[in-house]
Amino acid sequence: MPMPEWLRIRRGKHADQRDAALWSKCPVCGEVLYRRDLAANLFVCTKCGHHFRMSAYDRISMLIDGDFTEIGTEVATGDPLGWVDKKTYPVKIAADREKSGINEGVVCGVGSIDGFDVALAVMDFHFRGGTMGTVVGERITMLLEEARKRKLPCVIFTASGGARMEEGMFALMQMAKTTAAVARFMNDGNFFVTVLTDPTTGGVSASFAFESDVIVAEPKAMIGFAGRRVIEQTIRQKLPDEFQTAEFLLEKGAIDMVVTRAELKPTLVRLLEYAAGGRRAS
Amino acid sequence: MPMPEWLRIRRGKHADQRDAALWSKCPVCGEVLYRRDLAANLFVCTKCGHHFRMSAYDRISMLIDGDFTEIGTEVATGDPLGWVDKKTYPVKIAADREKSGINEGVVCGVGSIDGFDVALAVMDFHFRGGTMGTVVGERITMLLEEARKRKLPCVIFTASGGARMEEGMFALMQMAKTTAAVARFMNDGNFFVTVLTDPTTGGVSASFAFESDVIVAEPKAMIGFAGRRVIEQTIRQKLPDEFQTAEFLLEKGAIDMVVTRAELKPTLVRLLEYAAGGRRAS
Amino acid sequence: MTNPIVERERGLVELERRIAELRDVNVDQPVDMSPEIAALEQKYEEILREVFGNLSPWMKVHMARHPNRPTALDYIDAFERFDELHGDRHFRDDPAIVGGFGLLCGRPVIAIGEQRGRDTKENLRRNFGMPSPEGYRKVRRLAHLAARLRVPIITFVDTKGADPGISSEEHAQSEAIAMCLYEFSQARVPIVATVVGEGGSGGALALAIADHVIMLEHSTYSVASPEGCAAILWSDASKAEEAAARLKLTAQDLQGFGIVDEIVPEPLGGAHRDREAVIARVLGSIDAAVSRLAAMPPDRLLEERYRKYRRLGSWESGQQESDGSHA
Amino acid sequence: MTNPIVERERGLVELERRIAELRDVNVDQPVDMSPEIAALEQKYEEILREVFGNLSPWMKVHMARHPNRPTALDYIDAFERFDELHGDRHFRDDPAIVGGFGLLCGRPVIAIGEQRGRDTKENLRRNFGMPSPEGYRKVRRLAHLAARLRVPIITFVDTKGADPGISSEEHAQSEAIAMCLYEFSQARVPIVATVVGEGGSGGALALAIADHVIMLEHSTYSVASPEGCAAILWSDASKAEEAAARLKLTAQDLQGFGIVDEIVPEPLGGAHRDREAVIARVLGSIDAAVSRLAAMPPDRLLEERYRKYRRLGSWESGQQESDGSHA
Ligand SMILES: [Zn+2]
Ligand SMILES: [Zn+2]
Repeated sequence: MPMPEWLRIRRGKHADQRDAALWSKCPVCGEVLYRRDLAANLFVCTKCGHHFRMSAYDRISMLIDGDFTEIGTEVATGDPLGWVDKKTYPVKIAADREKSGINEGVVCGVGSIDGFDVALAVMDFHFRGGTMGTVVGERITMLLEEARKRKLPCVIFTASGGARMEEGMFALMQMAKTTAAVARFMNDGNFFVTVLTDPTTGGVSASFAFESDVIVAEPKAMIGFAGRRVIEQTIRQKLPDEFQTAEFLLEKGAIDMVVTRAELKPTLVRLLEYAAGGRRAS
Repeated sequence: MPMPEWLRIRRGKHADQRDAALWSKCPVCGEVLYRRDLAANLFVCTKCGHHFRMSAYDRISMLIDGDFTEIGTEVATGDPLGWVDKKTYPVKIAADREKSGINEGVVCGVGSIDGFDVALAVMDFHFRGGTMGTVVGERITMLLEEARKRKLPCVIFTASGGARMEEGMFALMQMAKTTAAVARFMNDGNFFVTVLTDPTTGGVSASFAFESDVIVAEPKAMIGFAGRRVIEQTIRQKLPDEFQTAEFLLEKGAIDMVVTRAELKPTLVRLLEYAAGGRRAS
Repeated sequence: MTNPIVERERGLVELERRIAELRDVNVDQPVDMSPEIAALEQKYEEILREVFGNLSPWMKVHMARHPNRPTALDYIDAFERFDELHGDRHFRDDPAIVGGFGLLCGRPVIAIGEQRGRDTKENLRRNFGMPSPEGYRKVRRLAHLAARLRVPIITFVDTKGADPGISSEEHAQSEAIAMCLYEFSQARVPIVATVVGEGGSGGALALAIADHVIMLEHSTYSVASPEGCAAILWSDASKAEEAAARLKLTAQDLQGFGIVDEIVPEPLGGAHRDREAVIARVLGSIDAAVSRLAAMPPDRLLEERYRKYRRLGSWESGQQESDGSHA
Repeated sequence: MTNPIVERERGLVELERRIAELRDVNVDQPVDMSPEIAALEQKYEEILREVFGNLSPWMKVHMARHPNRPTALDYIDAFERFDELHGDRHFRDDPAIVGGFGLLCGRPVIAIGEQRGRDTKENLRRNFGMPSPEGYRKVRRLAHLAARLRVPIITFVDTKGADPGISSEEHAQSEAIAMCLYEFSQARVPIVATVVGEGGSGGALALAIADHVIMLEHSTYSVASPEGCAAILWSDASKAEEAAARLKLTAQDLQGFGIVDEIVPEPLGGAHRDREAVIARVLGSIDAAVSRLAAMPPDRLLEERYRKYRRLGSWESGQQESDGSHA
């Protein structure tokens, strides 16, 4: 997957750093995979089909045709509670930025997927476990407002461990804020698709992830409100492996479809085509 | 319960006939009850509390303050399929009229309940098992249209064995017709209450009975879509006694409240008061 | 219970086999047997007409239930494209209901169908096409989605009726069906329903409140199954054949009543004898209806839908009103 | 786990008993012991202030969880009238949610609350006030009913959080909570939410998107329980006290943030020490808020509700925006 120029610029030095890691080990089958092969295979294990977690920019470049106009880059992480534990919250954030190569838990913007203009948000588990703080909530809200203004369909990729503790109630309030934006967006008759990737839990799961017209999930993605450990502690027994997987939720009627990463882009394009009345925007 | 003049006129000779039956036996505890005592106790067994099935006009006189203006009396039973088995359908209808003292399976009209103007429909199981044919569908639709025009709340008492076979698909279509009228009525912000009495099944259960704002049921009323015998034949086992009772449905979350007949009128009055903004109409 | 249509087909198989053999043999023979073959074929056609030409209501019930009859998915899979959506978002995905986005003649639609199994294993999985409350809630959800996105709703009706099991009653089957009726009566988009097999009771109507209702020539649509009707009225399910005749459940009867708008013809012997042609014809009829309905302003569409059902069964003093004077 | 507030109260019981005894004895005595009694009473007041006068966040967590603290139904039963409505119409009636029509200061409302048990038996029945998806679906249904009938929505928040059990996950707890948020964010009627005890996470927020949010002086409201937060961040639930302090979960903190609009004071020692006064005060505050909100046109009500949540947590370059420049 060649990296487009805009992406290379946006990632800066981190792009090089990340590419420097030459191989990855599959956490499911143990296969050692060359990173270049893995990327070429959309970060799906060539041996067992395990879907690796992807960075937001890798997702975006996998989907978006050409240019991608980011929204909300000016919104930066605050420290509303003045949080300190072993480190201050700003120090943690700085470390995560360095490590993950992105500046917050979601990347939002407008671009086109196979000719269909779309508002796209992609959460990134590598940044503080994809937790939703005010930046995530604010950027997604800005994206939904922009999509509403321009009558664009909106696609959100979720990946989240839940609300971000260090922002306390401000984090929880992002569930309310994003939902209010979703409701306005949908009330105007716009199309909303969410793609739940591993893992999608807590406050993200219990807000915009499950408010969309069509809920797609990646194979074996862990999806739920309560975390697996919390449930196991509560009921004092082990849960079966398939509990809270995408496939489990499909059977339980909670999601619309489980789609492999290879099929994901064509599926999204078809969904966008249905909602666009069968016509490409351009 | 003294019979109001309008009611005495409406029932004509049947009123006298029915009152001639001096006693009734409770089907639950076997107690023999004087009909006058039973009527005075709202047709509830004084020994075990069993709620007897009530005739439509007894219901109406139990609820309505003074006058009751019937709607749809001009709508009479047709014979769209030209049905004949042992008897013709018109002959069956005539026999049921004679026997039940009413001219079809529902009585509809406008009156007031403790000062609240209301559109009221009461089905009567004594007329062909409360089955819904075109007259039932037509009268209920007319009532809902009148209620919509006058912005009155609507209360419907259901009692039905389902759709009336002898009117074939015309009977089934009454589910569609009444539902369309319910939807228009409710879309205007009007208040709709149904009271499910024993039994409420089939096409009535699967249309207006379960489309209301508040679903009240009488104790032990049998409520369901499929009949008990049909289910037992399908699963080849006996069902527990409480299956499909009002209390069972309350636990299963299907209905809002189970209310004894003694509490029924005060409960309806309170519900009407909430919906009327706390004020009586007059 | 054996299907008498299938029985009759078995009787024809031997004749079909002989004709085929003769054709094969004829190629290698010095003597031309074409006249004999033609005679046999003519005979075969006569028998077909004799056996299938004038089906009684009871035979139509069995034709509608024929195991090889095209099912909802056979039609849906013939769309240019179909992406199935699953689940009621609350409890379960009911395999007796299939639904999702489709592209029909270039137009995006929401397609929903009641799906029987095409073999025993699939029938078990799909509960013989009898939907549970979860299935009807999926229907409602998809109809609501269609209305939100202003996309027409295309349904395929094919069920003996709603599932009559314990958990269906526990999960409020009545409410699930009622809320489908409610949603369909309000959806501000064109709705075209096609009864492709058996249309049984409220479980069928839940998908069939529509601006245009199509029936296949030999499909049936009735207030109750003939067996159920006979059991209810005469406590004798064996009188189902009589009930089938009395219920006026054929496409022809229902078109006469104004309950059904269009009948799509089937080949002699039933839709399964020329599946592709029948499917193409049905999709063509649906497309024509949708095209006409899509041109109507939503307010008028809804008003006409209301009037259509408002009219059905308006009698005064035993006389049918043809124009719904109470409307 | 013992509740330290209850522990402290136990320590006071002996003193209370002695004062009461002295008062009884005093009546029959020739020597007046009033000065001694007055001194003891003053001492008692001092101790009360000492013990309860300046509660730490962690103590407030325990005050919010106090077994005698008034629950949702204690407030709702103080309405002029209440008629409970039950069920999600699909699957179950969840006793952890109570809701129905009420009459408050002569005004019809829909009241909805998260209901803990007031003893062990009731706690088991009500799942300790932790709602299941069916409970949240009942909330959504009632909120929708209120919006249809143009009746204000009054909620009482009091939960450790949504039920974290197997069947809750199987029945799509996430969807159930999300759709409550969705419904509340759109309902075109005034919404007043009061956090009367513990407001835990998304399970609390599901009832708390409101035009006016009230908290009792010692109630708490947080993104996660202190125990949960400590487990998540430090894999050590015993650091809950530290988490309680860091999370800024007190009514006072949240009013400062603009997340909470009003604080209703409690008597020294907590709401359960003068239940009637606290309940009356809360209902008075709710009524005042509803009266104000009911006078607003629905469009403006919705716009202000949107702006209120739109503003929360809008930072640019680490700076809080006070007026939501992105709105
Ligand atoms: Zn692998
Ligand atoms: Zn009795």
